[in-house]
Amino acid sequence: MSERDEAITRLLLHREIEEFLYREADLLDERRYEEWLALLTEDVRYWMPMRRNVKFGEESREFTREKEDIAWFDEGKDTLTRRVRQILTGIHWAEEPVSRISHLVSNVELAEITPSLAAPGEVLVKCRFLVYRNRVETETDLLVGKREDVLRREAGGWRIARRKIVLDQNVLMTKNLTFFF
Amino acid sequence: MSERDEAITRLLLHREIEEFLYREADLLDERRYEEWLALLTEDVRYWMPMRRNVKFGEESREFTREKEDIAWFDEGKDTLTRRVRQILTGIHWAEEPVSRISHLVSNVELAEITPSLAAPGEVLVKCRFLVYRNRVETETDLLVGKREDVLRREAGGWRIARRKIVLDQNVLMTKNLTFFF
Amino acid sequence: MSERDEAITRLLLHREIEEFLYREADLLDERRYEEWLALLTEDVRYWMPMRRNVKFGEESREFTREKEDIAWFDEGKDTLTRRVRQILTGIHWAEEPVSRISHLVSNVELAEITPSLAAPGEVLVKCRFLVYRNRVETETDLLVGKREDVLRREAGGWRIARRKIVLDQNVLMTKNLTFFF
Amino acid sequence: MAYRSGLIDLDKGEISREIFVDEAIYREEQERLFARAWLFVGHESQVAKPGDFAVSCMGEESVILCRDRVGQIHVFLNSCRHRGMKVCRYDEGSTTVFTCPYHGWSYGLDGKLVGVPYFKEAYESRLDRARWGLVEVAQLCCYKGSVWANWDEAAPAFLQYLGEFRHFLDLVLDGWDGGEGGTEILGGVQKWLIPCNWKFPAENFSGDSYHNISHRSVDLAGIGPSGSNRRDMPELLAARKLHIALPERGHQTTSFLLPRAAPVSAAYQGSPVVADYFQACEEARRRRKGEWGRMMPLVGEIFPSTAFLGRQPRSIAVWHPRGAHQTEVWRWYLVDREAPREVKEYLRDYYIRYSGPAGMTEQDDMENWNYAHAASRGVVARRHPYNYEQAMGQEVENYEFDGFRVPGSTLDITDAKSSEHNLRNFYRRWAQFMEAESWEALAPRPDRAEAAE
Amino acid sequence: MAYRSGLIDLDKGEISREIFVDEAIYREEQERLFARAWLFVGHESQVAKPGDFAVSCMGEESVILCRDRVGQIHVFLNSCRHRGMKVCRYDEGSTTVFTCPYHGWSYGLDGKLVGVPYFKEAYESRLDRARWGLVEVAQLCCYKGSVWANWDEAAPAFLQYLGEFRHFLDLVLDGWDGGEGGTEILGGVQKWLIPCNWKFPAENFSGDSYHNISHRSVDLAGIGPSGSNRRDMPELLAARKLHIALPERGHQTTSFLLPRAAPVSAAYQGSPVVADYFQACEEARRRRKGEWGRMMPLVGEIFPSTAFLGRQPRSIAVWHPRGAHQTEVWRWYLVDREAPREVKEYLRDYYIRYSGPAGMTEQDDMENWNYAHAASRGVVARRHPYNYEQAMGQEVENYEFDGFRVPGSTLDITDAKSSEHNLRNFYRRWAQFMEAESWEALAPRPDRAEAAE
Amino acid sequence: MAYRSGLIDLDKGEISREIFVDEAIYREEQERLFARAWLFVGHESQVAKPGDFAVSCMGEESVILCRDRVGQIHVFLNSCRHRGMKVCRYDEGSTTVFTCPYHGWSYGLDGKLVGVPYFKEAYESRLDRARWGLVEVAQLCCYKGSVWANWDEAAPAFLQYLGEFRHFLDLVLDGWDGGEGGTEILGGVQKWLIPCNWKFPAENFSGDSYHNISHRSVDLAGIGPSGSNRRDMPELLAARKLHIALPERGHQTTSFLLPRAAPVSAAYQGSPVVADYFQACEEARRRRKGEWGRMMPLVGEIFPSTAFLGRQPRSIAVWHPRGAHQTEVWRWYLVDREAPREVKEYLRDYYIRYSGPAGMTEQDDMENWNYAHAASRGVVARRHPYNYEQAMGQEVENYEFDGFRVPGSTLDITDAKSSEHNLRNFYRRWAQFMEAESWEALAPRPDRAEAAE
Ligand code: FES
Ligand code: FES
Ligand code: FES
Ligand SMILES: [Fe+3]
Ligand SMILES: [Fe+3]
Ligand SMILES: [Fe+3]
Repeated sequence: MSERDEAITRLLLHREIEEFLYREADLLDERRYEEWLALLTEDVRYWMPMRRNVKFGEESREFTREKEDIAWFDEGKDTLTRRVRQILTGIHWAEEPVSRISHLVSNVELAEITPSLAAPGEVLVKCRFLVYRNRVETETDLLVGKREDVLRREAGGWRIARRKIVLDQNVLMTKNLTFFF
Repeated sequence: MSERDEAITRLLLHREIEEFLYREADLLDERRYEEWLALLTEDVRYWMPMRRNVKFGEESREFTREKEDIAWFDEGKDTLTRRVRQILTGIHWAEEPVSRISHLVSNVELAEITPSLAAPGEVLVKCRFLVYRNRVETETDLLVGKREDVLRREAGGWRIARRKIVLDQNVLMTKNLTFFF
Repeated sequence: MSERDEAITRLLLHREIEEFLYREADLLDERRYEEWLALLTEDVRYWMPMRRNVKFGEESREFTREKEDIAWFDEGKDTLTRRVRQILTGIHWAEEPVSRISHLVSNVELAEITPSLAAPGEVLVKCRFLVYRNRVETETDLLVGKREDVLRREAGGWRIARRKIVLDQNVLMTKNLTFFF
Repeated sequence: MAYRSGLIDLDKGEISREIFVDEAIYREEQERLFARAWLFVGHESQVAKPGDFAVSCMGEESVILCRDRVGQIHVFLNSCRHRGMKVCRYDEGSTTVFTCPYHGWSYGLDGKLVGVPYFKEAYESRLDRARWGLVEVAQLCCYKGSVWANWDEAAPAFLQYLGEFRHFLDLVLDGWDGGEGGTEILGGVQKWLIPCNWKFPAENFSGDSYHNISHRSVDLAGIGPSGSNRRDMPELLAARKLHIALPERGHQTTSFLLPRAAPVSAAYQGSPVVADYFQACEEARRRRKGEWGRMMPLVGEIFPSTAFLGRQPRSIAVWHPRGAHQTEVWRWYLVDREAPREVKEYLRDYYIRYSGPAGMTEQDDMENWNYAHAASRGVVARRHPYNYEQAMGQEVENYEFDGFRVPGSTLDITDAKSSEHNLRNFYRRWAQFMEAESWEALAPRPDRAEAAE
Repeated sequence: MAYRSGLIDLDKGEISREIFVDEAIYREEQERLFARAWLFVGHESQVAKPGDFAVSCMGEESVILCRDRVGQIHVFLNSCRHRGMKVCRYDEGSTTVFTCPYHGWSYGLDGKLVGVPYFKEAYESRLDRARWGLVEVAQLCCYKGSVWANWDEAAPAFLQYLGEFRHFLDLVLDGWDGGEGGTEILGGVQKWLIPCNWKFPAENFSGDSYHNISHRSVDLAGIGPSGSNRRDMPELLAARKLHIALPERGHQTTSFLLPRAAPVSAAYQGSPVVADYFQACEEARRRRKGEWGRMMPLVGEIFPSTAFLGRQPRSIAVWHPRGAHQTEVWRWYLVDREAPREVKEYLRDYYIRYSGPAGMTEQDDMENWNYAHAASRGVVARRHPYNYEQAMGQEVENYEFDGFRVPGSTLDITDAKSSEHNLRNFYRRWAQFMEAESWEALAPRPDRAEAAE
Repeated sequence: MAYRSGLIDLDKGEISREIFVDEAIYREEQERLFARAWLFVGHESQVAKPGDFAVSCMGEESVILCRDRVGQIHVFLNSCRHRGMKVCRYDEGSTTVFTCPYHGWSYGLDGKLVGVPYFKEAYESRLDRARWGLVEVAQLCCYKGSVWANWDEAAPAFLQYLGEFRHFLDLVLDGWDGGEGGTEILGGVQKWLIPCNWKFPAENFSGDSYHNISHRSVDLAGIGPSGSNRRDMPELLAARKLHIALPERGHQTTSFLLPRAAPVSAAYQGSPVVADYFQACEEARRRRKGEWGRMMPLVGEIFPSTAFLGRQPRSIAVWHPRGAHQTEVWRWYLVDREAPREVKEYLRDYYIRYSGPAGMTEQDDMENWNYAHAASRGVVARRHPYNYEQAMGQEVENYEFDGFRVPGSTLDITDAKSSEHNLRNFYRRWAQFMEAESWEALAPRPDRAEAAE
């Protein structure tokens, strides 16, 4: 395969992944939660650690540890499904009336493609996110950070197998996290 | 046409549209309003409905109706042209001194291509926007939401035939809307 | 070269540049400053002018002049290197504890390619940036604006030869600029 | 007490900046003005059917406007009596009961506390539910579709509060053809924030006939109903332009008074249908309304915080205080209920491009209010009062023109071009409210006389 | 003084909204409550080794919790004595000295001022370093791993301050099997902001047994440890549900009291390992703790701002005031130190989905606190007190059940379903703190008696 | 009154944190300091030609600096007399008149109200335009290019206010070669916000010779003009480092005093052109200025809010109060007008990397001011005063070195390394301003004597 052809293949994959992430954002922003759940693998891990202020050189202490320490989120599909179910009851007060949310996904990069670009089975995707939430009258939240997603190709197409959310906050400046990143 | 070729065609169109939207943003942010007007079809519709807080399940009441109810914007080319003319008088105090504005356009997706990818005449494009405005000393506005544009291919290239702006706000937290989305 | 082939070449270059900028953002957000420095040419110019509120029609007075007037930044590689060195001392209090920063780069456009698309040696790239900084407990800054980068192809790949940063602020609403754009 | 007499000196025509920027005075205003005066709450058509509700505001506070099972309209404080939770967080809708999401107390559409979880078990049925219903306004008045409310039972009834200003409100609420309350509102209430004290827009709509320069850019751009300039009304050339104020009430308007034999305007040439419609209405109105058919209210303010535009864009705006330095505006747009669809659309388009945050006219007003307020906050600025001398002392009682006797105190600005008569009237009343301990002292003399009889 | 008696009327069961929204009262609270009461600061395991430190808060202020060279624990105001610089800006770490980044004064782990640049040259060695060490709390108490501090040396010792409430804290800090202080905390302290006055969560955790509707959605979604509903504890069906409050102390809890012969629960069927573990602990606890093994604290509040959940998710929360209208919550999560890894993981997962800003249960609490507070700020709303009548006067002293005599004042809500007994107890104490000039007047009568002996 | 004596105790060398964080004291400062003291407004070169204007600030308020038709410089409050609108919203420009965008009143460059729409019609020509011009400062002084203003006509003239401190200002405004006012400013005034009380930077620039640790990182990075460390001035090794303060004036500086026979420095080895230039200037200055040529002001503060750096980066900074907890800094950079382009560029580059929000040196200062302020706001923190004991009582009057008699009160820190003499001087004056009802009580004794003659 010529170098150019490979570059094109890479390009097509990049676009495919980008499109997947944008459509996912649409589902969330359009409150189509069940369709969103369908994009998650059965063994999905959805993890958002907490962050500490640490001394220069002690970066290892910055994040709470996965499956060890407390986190903002550390979930599997079951809990995520229950979260969706809760919103869909229509009496989840924290989302009544529902929030107006926009997910801006940018800096999308394919960090790792396995087993190969030719036959990509899993892709590690890095991006930045900006989640804007506005509720009721003037209640407003702005959440910005990085995301690391592992997408897996399954029968139906790409699925989210893992999502690590790195929010650029220490004290969480939002009263609750009743939405997804 | 092979699947790959079609994918490439799709890719090229996507890039073409993205480029169009970015250049449009440049025109607005560089205050080249007349050039911007030239990007609008004669029959352009520029609509920004207002949003209500409604009960779960009553989403149909969320937006004010086009051509029926009051909206933030519901315009044709004539009014848009007058708005530009007003700014260009140099005595439109609300823009004197002019605002410092950046349009961040992200999550660009082609939702619909007609009549065909091979010969695209109109494209329905969805995206997210973040408009940052800063004026005078420290006056600052942040407006985030979704946009749905219908682009039409005309002699001179792509033109905006319709723009629907969905701002994620209820009470508008900006004293005035003297700029374009 | 067929029109389509050329379009594809353009596309590949665009992607290549975009990828470069995203990876650069990763280096900054991951505090890999030395690697970041390696992306700058020896003769790099890093310039961020100040902005004034001026009367309509007097746009020429809006920006402070390069190499003439005072600016927020007007640097070469030597100073940028010293800035990095300062952060790496671990006692640069303004960055102790280090800031949590995300660079969102959007609206990436190739404004100029020289000498030719076929053999690009230098590319003028325009984009929008959103820099989000969060420190200590709740200290938060949001900086939005435009960037004009000149990227030059060197042995090791693309390098930043010039960066002009246009921040959409007049009175700087951030106590210090201890990070890079 | 932060407010003190002397801040308002109407003999000299000077008013201290303190009343706009001082936070203690602002807090006093909440008690003395907004908790005692009549406030516009909304329009009956927002709650057309039993069970319909729409959230509104009175001063800083959220209220529920709703129609109960028997069709009666109510206005309640939007706060649960148990622990204060905002019981209704939707802008509008329809319901049979307001159930509080915190502990589940529920209130009927008439405000009664109808549901209390564990009423028997936990309260042993001893909670006096009659005492713990939603807080209802002391007085409510529905007038030609408009809904008004007041927290003070000692206040005079709404129509008495209006006095002769009622005629002007009629001209806003009746159809263009003079038909009794022939108006309806267009869907959607505009709500937005302005960084200035609420009295800047209030005085502006009381009849600031002086800020033409503010709107020069839109006049140049031209957005008038006939597509030419901002507003064009040829027929008014022969009319008198008046500042009409009701002393001791604080209501005032800028209106045109036509001569008996006024030509009927030929406006809206942009659209024949619209032109014909207004022409027909014009004639009908004059017939129906007789003398008052000659009166054309341009703009006006019903004390303290309700403003109207009487012509196009016909609308009602309320200035909700949001701290001394911020105001939340709500605006409702009116059209003739019976007007042809094309007319409604035509007007709607005009309203949108004229008014509100995206309105090419008001954008510049808000810019001025914003920075006039901001530049008045400093210690040195506060030493220098604003000037309200314009045409001082030129007003007359019983102004008459071509056989029409105008109520209240009038200043003819046809030749004077402008005056601050209305603004002085507004602040005179404002000062009375700030000084009066109760409505005893506030009731206008004529009314007191009336009462005495 | 902004606070005045009458705002709290417990005979009528009414409390003014002022105490939640008034900013002057808020400022008084900082002096009268947070600078005089015992506050939870952290857990010994956060500073396990000499030199370890963790930053915490007392009221509005940042403090340093650290362990000095000889292993003693200290709590210092996190502010340099020279010019106030925050000497420690890291959340945690290990050090030998705290060096101020402004001018370099450095303080030992015992707070002593050990380093002063140019001490000889510029101060001629005359600066009395002993007087200028870090400000240390007046009293400190480490109890079963938990660390408490108090700025007022006149306050009673922590255990005396707790009184008989100590038994409930024991049930939180001991292992599930009753082992003395057998708990440890999971890594990571949750910190987040809520837009409401700190007393909303404080009263909620004092034993608001009434807000079921708040959590109906999560009950429907089902996140209980056995995967069914939010919390499930079959064994409690036979138990008495009690509101237990210590008058004159302000501590209170909602707890279950099991009958002597209570079946041991068969919970956590989701995971055999976990189920077995708790079954075993259950039995051990009853053996070890005897009568108190029958007590199951669900939730409780140690006056004024420390709350705990006694079962799952077992945790301690502190409500830090951040202005009258905002609260910063810090929460620590507890598990049995000796529990098998699988149990810890199981609980951790449950804690995360239940509690905190992402907790499916607390999300709705915070929504209610937010808008209950917001809707209580206006001038009209403030005229209408909150209602705390629920089951008023139904409490008894010396409540006894199946041979167990409960301390303090108890209200059995097994049949009553709910009461506001605990809340009244909380605000009664709150009022005492606001009124008392010193601890003289605050010391509970029993303690004074004691002291007299 | 919020301020009370006792907050400043200079015998003990202690100052209460209240004066930095209390909002009522802050409001008093606006009246007592900023409305009575001399403030730096800008540089004549910003308004070189008639009609030129530049917006500036005095305290919290915006002012217009402009040059009228006859070339005279004025400073006006940037607020329309009619309704307060900010008449000039551009940072700089050139005009013949300032026209208010709200109602169109226009003011000449001399502040006179020259245009009033409908003056004849609406005001019947009765508005006393002479009384309603722009509010002009009570006193103005242009000194060697710098422009100063004062709102209080009772204040002494600027040079008298400066007293002998004038010599130090000269050294900043004259050319490096001693040429009278030989400086010009580089284009662009830096403006940025810092989250701290304005007195943190004010005391820092009064001569905080103690915060070396703050800048250790930049010293390591090395940004000095010779590329080595932050600032390097070999010739100063032989000099005396002095804290010089003018009692009763509140001005102070950290300066170097060279011996009579000081070697001329060999700095700026990085660039021959620059090195030669300074060498030449050095010699010229000593010739021209004689004894004063030996004085090298490093940093200084002219009471209350104007600071200067006397060497490189040569600049003037003003600390504008923006509430008790925020400061807006404005900074102008100076170079010799006659210097070769290469020298100007060289200095400019150095200034940019040294100063301001992107300045590698000041970044750390601002971090410290930010968190020193933040950590001083709590109720407990406020109980503990800051310490200003450093080298207390070591100052002398009439300090002399190698035949040069230094004015005011001096503390030689060459050996002491550091002192807080200047800071005490600053706060002593600050307290006088807060206490004095008028300039009567504020005029320094020497001046009063003078006046008496
Ligand atoms: S707050 Fe409404 S029921 Fe408790
Ligand atoms: S502030 Fe800590 S040493 Fe000065
Ligand atoms: S405010 Fe300036 S003219 Fe009215
Ligand atoms: Fe207007
Ligand atoms: Fe709860
Ligand atoms: Fe410094």
